[in-house]
Amino acid sequence: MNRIIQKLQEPQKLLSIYFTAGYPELNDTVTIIKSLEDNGVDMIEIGLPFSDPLADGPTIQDSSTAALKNGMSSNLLFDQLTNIREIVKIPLIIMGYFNPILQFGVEDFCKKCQEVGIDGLIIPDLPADVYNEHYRHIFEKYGLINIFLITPQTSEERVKFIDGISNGFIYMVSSASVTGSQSGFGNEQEAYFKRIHNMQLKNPQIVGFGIKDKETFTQATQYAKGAIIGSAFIKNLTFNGVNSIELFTKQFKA
Amino acid sequence: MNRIIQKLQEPQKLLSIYFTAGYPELNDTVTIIKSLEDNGVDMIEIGLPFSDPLADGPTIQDSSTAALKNGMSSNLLFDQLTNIREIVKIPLIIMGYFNPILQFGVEDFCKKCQEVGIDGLIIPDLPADVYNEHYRHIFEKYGLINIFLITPQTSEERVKFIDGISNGFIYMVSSASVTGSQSGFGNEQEAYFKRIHNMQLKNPQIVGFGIKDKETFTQATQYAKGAIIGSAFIKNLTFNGVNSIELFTKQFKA
Amino acid sequence: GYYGEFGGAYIPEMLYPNIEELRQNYLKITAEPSFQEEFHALLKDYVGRPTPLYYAKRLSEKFNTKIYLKREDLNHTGAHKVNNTIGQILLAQRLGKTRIIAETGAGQHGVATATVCALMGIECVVYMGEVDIARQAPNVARMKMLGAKVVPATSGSKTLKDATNEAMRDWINNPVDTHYIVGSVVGPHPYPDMVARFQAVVSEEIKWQLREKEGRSNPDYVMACVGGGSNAAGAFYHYLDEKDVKLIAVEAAGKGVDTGESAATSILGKEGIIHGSKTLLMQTHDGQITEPYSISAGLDYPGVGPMHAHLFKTGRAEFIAITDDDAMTSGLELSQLEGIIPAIETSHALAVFNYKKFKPNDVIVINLSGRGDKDLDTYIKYFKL
Amino acid sequence: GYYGEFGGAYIPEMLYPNIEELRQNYLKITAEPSFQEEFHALLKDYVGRPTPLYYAKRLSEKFNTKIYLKREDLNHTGAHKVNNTIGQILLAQRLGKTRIIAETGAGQHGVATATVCALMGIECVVYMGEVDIARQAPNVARMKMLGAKVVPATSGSKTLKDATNEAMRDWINNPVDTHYIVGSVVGPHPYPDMVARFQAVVSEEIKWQLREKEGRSNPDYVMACVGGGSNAAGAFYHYLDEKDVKLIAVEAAGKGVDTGESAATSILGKEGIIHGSKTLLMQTHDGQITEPYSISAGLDYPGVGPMHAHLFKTGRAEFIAITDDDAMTSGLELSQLEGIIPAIETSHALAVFNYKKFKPNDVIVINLSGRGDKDLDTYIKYFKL
Repeated sequence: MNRIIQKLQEPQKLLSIYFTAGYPELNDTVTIIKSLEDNGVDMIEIGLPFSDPLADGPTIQDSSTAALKNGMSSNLLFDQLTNIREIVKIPLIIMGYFNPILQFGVEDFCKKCQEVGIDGLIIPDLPADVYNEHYRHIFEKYGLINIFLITPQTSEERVKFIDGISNGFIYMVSSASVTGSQSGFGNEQEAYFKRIHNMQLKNPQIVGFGIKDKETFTQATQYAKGAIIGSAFIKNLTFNGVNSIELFTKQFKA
Repeated sequence: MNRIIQKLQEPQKLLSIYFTAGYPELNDTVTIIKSLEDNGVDMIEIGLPFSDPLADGPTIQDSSTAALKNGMSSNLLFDQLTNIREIVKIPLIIMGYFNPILQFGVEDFCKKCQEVGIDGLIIPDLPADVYNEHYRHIFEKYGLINIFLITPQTSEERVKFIDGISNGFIYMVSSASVTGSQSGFGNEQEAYFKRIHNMQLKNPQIVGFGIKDKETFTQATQYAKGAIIGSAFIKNLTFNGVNSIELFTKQFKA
Repeated sequence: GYYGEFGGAYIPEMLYPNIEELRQNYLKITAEPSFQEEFHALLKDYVGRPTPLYYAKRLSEKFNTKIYLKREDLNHTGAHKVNNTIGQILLAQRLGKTRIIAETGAGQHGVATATVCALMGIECVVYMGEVDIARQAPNVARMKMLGAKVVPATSGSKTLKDATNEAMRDWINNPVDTHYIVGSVVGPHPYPDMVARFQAVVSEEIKWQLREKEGRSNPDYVMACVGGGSNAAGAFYHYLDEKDVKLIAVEAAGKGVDTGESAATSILGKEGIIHGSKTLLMQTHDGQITEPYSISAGLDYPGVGPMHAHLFKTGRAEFIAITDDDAMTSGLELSQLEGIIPAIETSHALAVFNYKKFKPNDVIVINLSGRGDKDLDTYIKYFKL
Repeated sequence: GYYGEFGGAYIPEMLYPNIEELRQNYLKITAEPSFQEEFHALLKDYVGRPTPLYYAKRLSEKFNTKIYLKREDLNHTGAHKVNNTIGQILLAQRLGKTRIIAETGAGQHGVATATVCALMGIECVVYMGEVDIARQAPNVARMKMLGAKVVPATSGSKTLKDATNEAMRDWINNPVDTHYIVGSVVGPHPYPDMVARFQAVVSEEIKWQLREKEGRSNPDYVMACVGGGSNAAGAFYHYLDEKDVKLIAVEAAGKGVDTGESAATSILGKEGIIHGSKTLLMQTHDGQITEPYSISAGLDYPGVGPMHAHLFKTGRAEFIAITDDDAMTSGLELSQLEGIIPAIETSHALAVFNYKKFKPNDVIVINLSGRGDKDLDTYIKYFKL
């Protein structure tokens, strides 16, 4: 069974962390993944950096730019992850834009993911419809779960469509925004979380965008299965380095 | 009899000098006039400075600008000339643009000229036709001779017209140019001088523009009654001062 | 050659043959069918005429009246000036001229002249005051791109007046092969009449355009800024004898009519001679021509065309003087209400709405004589954008 | 939403509602008679259309063929860009949007957007790379005069690509009240199709104008420069299915196609996704989008519209790459032969005459996409004028 599906069956609210591969240093990838697992994180999104990450705010953009400058590439990432499953057990997801994957070859990319033990993909600019029509069979062939986003503006009809083609969890974007733009959640977000919760979708939801501390994590997971922390984690890496991961993650487990 | 007409009856080729009133110093006017007469000059054009002397080259323009800056004006010039006829006998002509004269009042201006002993006027931008129609009677009332210009481009018909309304001499512009632009006379000028000479006009011609030394003076007066020196004289004043007039005029009398 | 007591040709004899050649030929040549055909073909295919008559909805709402803008800013080179240079270059060709000279202040006429000279492959020399060359660098660059020679006028105040003197001196020195393309309705006859006729296409178009839009060819008001006066001459031309059309000429008050830094020639000027024409001009008691001031390099001319002097004297046109500050504010206002950045010259005409009340049903046509791209530096500095 | 294999809408889910709203409404709204009426009235009275189709006599003589210039430089704001912004602002109004965003490179699209926003009284934010803001100061000033807010894009190379990313991020953050006016035939469907339809007025006019002049509406060639490709899309549009009309798309070779400093996307690009569209784009082996180079700020875009990718792939259009040097020389040549200073973008198209031989009776229409005033600094420095 896919590790993501296994993980989603565990009772606790899931803490998921995003980081950009190749940042702060080119070869931090394995160290960060290991440290996140050691500190009780439930799931990891490994960001494949892209030159033009248009759904991301400045923090993740800057980390992507730095990672590319450091020399990160799809091939190098797979090299770094070659033996990752010998030391890490939690679900690993690659999050990246579609063009680098397209250039790698979608099937080759998926095959590589399976080989190194990646469990799923988040490709923000691969629309659900295009995926469903052209790429779903490839993902399924290699046992990969593709994860789709929904936002407060996503219509009920489309949420249902996305739920229908999803087979892991739904990435619930907390508000209309790029990554890293929010400062806490208000009534609007709560209403949205509740609305989606009440739709009783077949896939659980994990909230992303705007989670930066224990408070927002708790708010986000009141109705959802878990939450993803991205920009806040990258900021912490930037200012406090790889060794601070323990301290950063501890706050969410308290 | 008007002094200009008297002078024109003398046998010699006439040396006429132009200077700008108020230049180099505001009160040089009388000094310069006296000195020119003392040094054998036959006739003097006193330039009434104007802000926009569009028929003049840089030398006379600059002297006009300086003179205005020094404070020269129509009234002041007449003041300076009040007793000029007590010390000077040769013909005196005021050369100026039409606008200052118009502002003074054409009749007032002519009356003043008569009072101080001016014999004639050269107003480059008062066309012969307009003069003939509107102002001739005023000039004649005050015994002033108005002097018109002809150029190499002036048609034979128009030369005759101008000769017809003139009653002193014709100012023969040596070439199509503003003042001070020529460097010696060529075949073209000689042909022109000759052509006009052969027309046997009732008024003698005095050549202006481009006369700067003995050689050009001789060339200019081969067929004409005399010549006017302007820019070359101003330049001499600028570099050598009022005291150099004797030396400057001597070359033409050699 | 006269408008009432104004006009004429007060020129040195050295210019007589040139002016006389023009005077004798301009009506004959411009009436020839081949001239008319070529002139109108170029206005259409090259200049981009007819220029629109645009109903300025938001501006009209703001001042509760009906305002149309005649869009001379959309002409090739960005102002009405080119209507005249097209006409004169065709005339010059037919007179066998092989060299063109022109004066320019802000550079619009210089660019329009350099443009038609490039179009016809004729040598072009533009005189421009040294001061103006420094402050109108983009237009100097345009002229050079177009292959024209830009000669600095270094005499006097080194601005438009002096550039005009220099151009006249050049013409005196080159009487046979050279045509002088005067840029406004100034100078000796036949220039004021000739330039006005070439610019008359503006009001010719307004007539049929307004009929299309309002069902009548006569507006209640035609309004235009006046420096030398060519854009106003064009906008007024076909309305001069239409008594129901009120004409408003807007001059530059500079820092205020009474401050000594102004270009409101009709109010501050007296009759006199400037650049060969009897007209109103700003001068000292003694008849020396004075330097006008306006923030607009296109309006700081000490004289005004003789047609306008006559319109002023007879009361046929109302003359209004607008300060720098009012003009700048109205220029910004038009930019933000209608998306049109006007030349600062035109901005003076727009400012009249702050001082003169119009009725809701009044139809007012403003000649939007040029675009403001050339004035961006001035706008930016003024508003600290 | 596809041109052959190119096009589509590869957008994050956050943009799905906006794009979907557009997709469902753009054909319906733009087909409404009231839309068509207002669109065409503004093109006529405000923009100044039709723009002339000008027979360039001296240029034709030089290259011994028949060259017509479609004068998009005479549009209000100085380029073809405004055709599209007029269309999109009317669409945005009908969709109830109260805020407009746009990206801009050289600033022409930013100015055209700021202009229509001022015209309609709608808030306007323009994203522009920090580097472009510094080198295109006059257009920044124009936008500010027009009341727009210019926001620097400080990520990546700080040029057009990054400004586009920032505009998309803004749209993600403001999905309900904001319309994004994309400036070229790029981006997710329906933008390429929508922008091409608004620009199609260019070839619509060429057809009847050429019939007036040559007795036939189809030229032998239509030629246009291609950055994103909107001016070429407009010029090609009504000729796409006319097999007797050869289409030539001219790209910027920069310092040379093989120098690593080029923007010749069709030659150097590979299939991929940029700004939501599958098309040809310049990228690393690894799929990172690379920075193109051209002396023209309007052509240095790493992608090309999907329509053009399709025209290239199918061979329907011939693609020619022209270097900086050749373009600059041809820009100066047009200035001095025809009195028209072209935008450097257009100069690339003009340079084709030095490489491709045409027959004396060939009729060639070049889309003169914009005026060169914005490029004066570059021309001046290049030619040391």
